[in-house]
Amino acid sequence: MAKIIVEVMLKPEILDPQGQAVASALPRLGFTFAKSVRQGKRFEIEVDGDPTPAQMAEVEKAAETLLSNPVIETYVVKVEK
Amino acid sequence: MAKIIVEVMLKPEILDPQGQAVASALPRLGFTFAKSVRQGKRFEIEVDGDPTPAQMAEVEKAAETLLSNPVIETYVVKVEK
Amino acid sequence: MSFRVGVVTFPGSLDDRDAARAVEMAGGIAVPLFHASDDLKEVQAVVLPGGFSYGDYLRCGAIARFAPIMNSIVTAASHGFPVLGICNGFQVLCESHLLPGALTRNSNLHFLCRDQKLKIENTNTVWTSGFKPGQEIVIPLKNGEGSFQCDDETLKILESEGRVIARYVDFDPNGSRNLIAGISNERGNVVGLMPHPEHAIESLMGPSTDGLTFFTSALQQLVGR
Amino acid sequence: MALDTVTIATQNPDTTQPFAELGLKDDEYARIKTILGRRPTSSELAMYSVMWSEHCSYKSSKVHLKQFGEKAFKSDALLVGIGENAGVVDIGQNYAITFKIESHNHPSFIEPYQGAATGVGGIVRDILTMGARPIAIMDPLRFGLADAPDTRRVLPGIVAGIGGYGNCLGLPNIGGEIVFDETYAGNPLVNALCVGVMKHEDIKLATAHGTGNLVVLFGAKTGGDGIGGVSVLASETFNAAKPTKRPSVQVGDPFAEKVLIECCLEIFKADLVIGIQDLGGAGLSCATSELASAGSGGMQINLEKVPLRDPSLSPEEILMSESQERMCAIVAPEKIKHFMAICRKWDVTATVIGEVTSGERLHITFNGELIVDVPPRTVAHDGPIYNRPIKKPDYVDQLAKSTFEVPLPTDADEVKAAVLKLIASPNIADKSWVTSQFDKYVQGNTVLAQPEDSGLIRIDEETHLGVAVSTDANARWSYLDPYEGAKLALAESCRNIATSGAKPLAVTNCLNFGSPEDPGVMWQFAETVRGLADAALELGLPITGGNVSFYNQTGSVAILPTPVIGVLGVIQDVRKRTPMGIPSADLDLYVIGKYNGNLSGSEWAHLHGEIGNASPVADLNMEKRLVNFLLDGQPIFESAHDVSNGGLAATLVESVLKNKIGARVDLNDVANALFSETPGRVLVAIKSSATNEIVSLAGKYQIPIYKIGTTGGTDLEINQAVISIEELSKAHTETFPKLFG
Ligand SMILES: Nc1ncnc2c1ncn2[C@@H]1O[C@H](COP(=O)(O)OP(=O)(O)O)[C@@H](O)[C@H]1O
Ligand SMILES: [Mg+2]
Repeated sequence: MAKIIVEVMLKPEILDPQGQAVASALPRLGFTFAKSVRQGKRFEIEVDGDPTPAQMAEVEKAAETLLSNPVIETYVVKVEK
Repeated sequence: MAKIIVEVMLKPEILDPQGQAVASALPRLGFTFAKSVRQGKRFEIEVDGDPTPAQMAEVEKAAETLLSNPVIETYVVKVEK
Repeated sequence: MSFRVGVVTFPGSLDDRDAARAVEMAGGIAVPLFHASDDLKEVQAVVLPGGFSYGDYLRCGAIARFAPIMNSIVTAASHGFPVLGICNGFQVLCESHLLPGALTRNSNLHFLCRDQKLKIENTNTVWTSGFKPGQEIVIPLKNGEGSFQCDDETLKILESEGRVIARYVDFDPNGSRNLIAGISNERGNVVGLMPHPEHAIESLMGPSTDGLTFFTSALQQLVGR
Repeated sequence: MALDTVTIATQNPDTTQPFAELGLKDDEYARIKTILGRRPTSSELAMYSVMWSEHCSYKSSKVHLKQFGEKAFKSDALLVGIGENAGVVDIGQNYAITFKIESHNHPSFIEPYQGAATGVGGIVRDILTMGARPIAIMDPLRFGLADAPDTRRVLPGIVAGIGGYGNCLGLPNIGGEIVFDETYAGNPLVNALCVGVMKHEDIKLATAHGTGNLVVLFGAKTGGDGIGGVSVLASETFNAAKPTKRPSVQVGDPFAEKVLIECCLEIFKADLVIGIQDLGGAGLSCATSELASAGSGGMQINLEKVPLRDPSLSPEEILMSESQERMCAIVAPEKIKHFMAICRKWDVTATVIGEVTSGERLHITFNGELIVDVPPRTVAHDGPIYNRPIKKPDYVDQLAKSTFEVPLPTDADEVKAAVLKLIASPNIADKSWVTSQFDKYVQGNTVLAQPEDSGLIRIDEETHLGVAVSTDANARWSYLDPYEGAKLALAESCRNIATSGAKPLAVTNCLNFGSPEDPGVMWQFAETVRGLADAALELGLPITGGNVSFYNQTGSVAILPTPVIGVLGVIQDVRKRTPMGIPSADLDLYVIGKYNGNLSGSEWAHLHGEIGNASPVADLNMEKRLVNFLLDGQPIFESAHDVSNGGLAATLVESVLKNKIGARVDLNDVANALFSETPGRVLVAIKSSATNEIVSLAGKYQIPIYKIGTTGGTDLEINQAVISIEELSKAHTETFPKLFG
C-alpha cells in the first residue's frame, strides 16, 4: 500500500491571512525564527499497491480539478512508500 | 535562505470530516484510486540561512504548541533547502 | 403571468428556503431544484443560495461545482440564462468558472455576520437593473470566506468592463480586492454576490428591504423578454 | 483475544474487573452483581459504569431535582415534561416548541473549538429527536478574567467552535451570555440552548415497542471518540497491543449533522419511526438501554453490524463510543425500505443493528456470542442515588455579617468617568466581537437577536406567531444566597421575555456547580434547586427539562454556583415586539420599578474587587405584576430594556447606542441609581401622549414608575454629566477587540 501526497499552497501573489496570522503570533510567543509563513493544505491519499502511471495521471487530474483551485493555488504530487 | 516545513495531520483515530468529504467526492467525479483520504495543514516557514539546531528546537516547540494541538493532531518538521 | 425561478439545494445549503421566500415575495414562483438531478424543471432563472455545500471543508463551492444540476446550469448560463449566486452560490459560480476569481478566507480569519453597506456599481445586469446607479443599500453579510481575489489582469478586466456590480462601503469586511462584493459575467446574466439580499426583504427580519430589488429586477427582465 | 461473554462471566465468577478505574464504587459494583446474579461481562461493566456516572445518572442531583416534579405548576401548555430528551410546550395554532440547555464545559476546556462545537451538535440532536426542526440556538458562556492567559486560550476557540458548528447547521444564534469571573479560570462554562418547532402530531418519543420492529443506527460511523476511560477496560481485559490512548475529545462534523437533520425531518414527515433517540453521552449504551427501558419489550442488538470508522474497536468501545452525529430509530419492518431510501437520498449511512423482542431483557451479541444480557431499566434508570452530605459553607454567614465599601462618583466628571469605566469593563462591554461570528439571519425568521433582551423568532409567516427565548444567571447573587439567586435568575429571564413583548411560558435550566462531594457545593446546589422549583411554581411556569454539570472546579476551588435559566415565551404577533433601542427623539423615559442602594453582587462592586454581603430578595409577586404590566403596556412602549448587569447605567447606554439616539435624564442619588442592580426594573420609552396610559397601568399593577428624562440629541446627559455618543461607543466597543484581536 502506498501513500500519495498532494500539497496545495496559495499562489505567492494571493493574500494568505492564515499564514500571516501564524507569522504574527510566533513572535508574540517568543519565537523569532520565521521570516514569513504560508499555510496550505496537505492531502494523504492511500492507494492499493504501487500507483501505476495511469493512476498517477488520475491523481494529477484530481489535484488540478478538485483538490486545488488553479485560480489561486498551486499543487505538488508526491508518492511516499 | 531555507524553508522549514511543518506538516500537521489529525491523529488517525480522530474523525477527519475534511478528508472524508474529499474521499466521497472523488468517486463521484470518476476518480477511483483512493482507498482513504486525510486532510491536514502544511506550513512553509522561511528562515534566514541554514537553521541552527537551537532554531530547530524552537520550531519543534512552536509546532507542538501553536501549529498543532497535541490532543488531536500530530506534526512533522522538515527542512527544505 | 408568473415566472419560475429555481432555487438549488445542495447538501449543506442553508439559505435555500430564504431565497425561495424572496423569489415569491418578488412575485415569482420558487421551484426547488435538487443537486443530484440535472433537470432544470423549466425554470427561467436560477438562484444558488448560501450555505456550506458539502460542509465546504475542501474549498467553498469546490465539490458543489460537480453536482449534476451544475452541468445544466453551466450550459444554460452560456446561453444567457439568468443565474444569481449568493455567498456560497457565488463561490460555486467561481469554482465552476462561470465567474472569474475566487473567494478566500476573510482577512481577519473570523466568520463575520453584520449589516453591510454596499454601493451598486452596475445596474445593467439582469439582477441589478432595478437599482439606481450608485445606489447605496444595506443588507446582511455573513461568511467566513468572502475575500474576493483574482490576478491583476482579471481585476483590470472586471473594472474596465464595469463588471463589478457592488462594492463594500464604509467598512472593509474581508479584504476583497477593490472592496468587491459582487461581480457579473460579461453578458450580465450571471451574478455572484457575497452579501445576502434574501435576508433583507422584510423590515422586521433584516436591516432593510433593499435586497428584494435583486429579485424583482430579474423578474422584470423576464417580463421584458 | 477472547471476547468476554455471558457464558464466560458465569464460568469465571472471580475474574477481577477494573471497576474502580471506570469510576464505579465497591457497592455499585456489588449492586451490578446482585442485579445480574453473576459478575458483569466487560461489556456490561462498561455500560453500567458509564450509565451510572454522574453525567448520565444524575446520582447526586436526583433527590433534589425531584422537586421540579413535586412542586410543578400544572400547565396546560406542557405536552412533554422532564424525562424525555427535551420538554415540549404548546404555543397554540397547533404548534409545539421544544427547547433545552446543555453544558459542554469540560470538553471545551481541553479542546475549545471542538468541545464547544460538539456541545452545539449535541443539544441540536436532542431537539431534533423530539421530532422538531431546530430553529435557533443560544450560548451562555462563562470564562475566567478577561485578561487571564487561559481565557485568551479558550475564548476564541470556543466562540469559533460555536459559530463553526451552528453556522454550518443553518441555525440562527439569537442570544447568550458572556460573563467573566476568576472562579471560571480553568473551568470555562459552555452551555448551549436549542429551540425547535413542530406540529403537535409530530412529537416523537424515545421508546422501543412492537416485537419485530427494527433498530436502525444511522448517521456517522462509529469511531473511538470519547471513550478514554473505557479503553482502560478494553486494553486491560483484552488486548494490550491496541492503541493505548483513545481520544477523549470528539471532533464534530457539522455537515454530517446538517444532512442528518434534513434526513430525519423527511423521515418524520413520512411517519416512518416508532421511537427515536439521539446518541450523545454514553453512545449506544445509552440509546439502546433507554429505548428498550421506555418500551414494552426487550431488545436484541447485533453489535458487529455497527459500521465502524476504526475497525480496531472492541465491543466495549463500540458500546461506549461518543462519536457525534448519530441517531437510533425504531422502524417497523414494512417501513424500512422507505426509511433506507430517504437515508440514501441524503447520503446518510443507515444500518439495521437489531430488533425489538418480546422478552424483557436487552441482549447484545457480537458475532453470535452473547456479551450483554441485562434488564435495560437497571442500566438506564435504576442507577445509584446519593443523598450527599450538605453543609452551608461558612462564607455565607461571614459575608452576610460583613460590610463593604466601593467608591461612588459624586460630581459630574466622576459620574462620566464611572459610566465610561463601567461600560468598558468586559462583563458590560459590547459583545459584537463574539456575536458577529454567529449567523443570526439564517432561516429568515429572526425578529430579535443579540444584543436584545431576548431572542425572538417568527414561527408562522401568515399568522405572525412567534417565540422568545432568554437565558440568564447572576452567579454572584447565587454565591451570596443560592436560593434567592435561582429565583432571581428565573425572574430576570421572565422579565427579559416580557420586555420584548412575549409572555413567559416554560422554563429550562442548566445547573453548573463544583464537586457534589463537597458538602458546601451540595448545599449551594440544593438551595438553588429549591429556589428554582419554588419560583417556577409561584410564577406559574412548568420546568420542562434541564441539565446538571458538576465537578466544575480547579483544585478545591469551585466555580460560583451558576444556574443558567432559560425561559421560553410566546408572542401572538411578532410585529408588535418591543426592541431595546431608543427609536427616536422626544420620547419620555421611564424607569419601571424601584431600586434600593445595595450594590451587593453588582458589576460596580465586582470592578472594585467586592462581591458584597447579601443577595437581593426576590419579590416574585411584584415580578409577576411587572410582567403583566409589560405585556399590557406593550402597545405604548417605543422601546424597552431591562435593568440588570451594570444597573441603569448599562441599560441607558445600551438603549442609546443601539440607534445612536441620545437621552437626558435626571437622577436623585445618582451613583446608586446608576449602579445598583436591584432586580425588577425596566427602562421604557413612550410618547408623551401615552402618559395617562402608563400612569394608569402602573396603578392597575401597583408598580412604581419614575419619569427620568427624555430622548434626543447626540449625548447621554446624566444630571450635569454630558457624555457624547461617540465617547460611549468607543468605550463600549473597544474592549473586546483589544483583548482578543
Ligand atoms: N455568547 C453569546 N452568544 C450570543 N449572544 C450573546 C452572548 N453573550 C451575550 N449575548 C447577547 O448580548 C446581549 C446582552 O447580554 P447580557 O448583558 O447578558 O443581557 P441580559 O443581562 O439582558 O441578559 C443579549 O442579547 C445576549 O443574548
Ligand atoms: Mg436583558
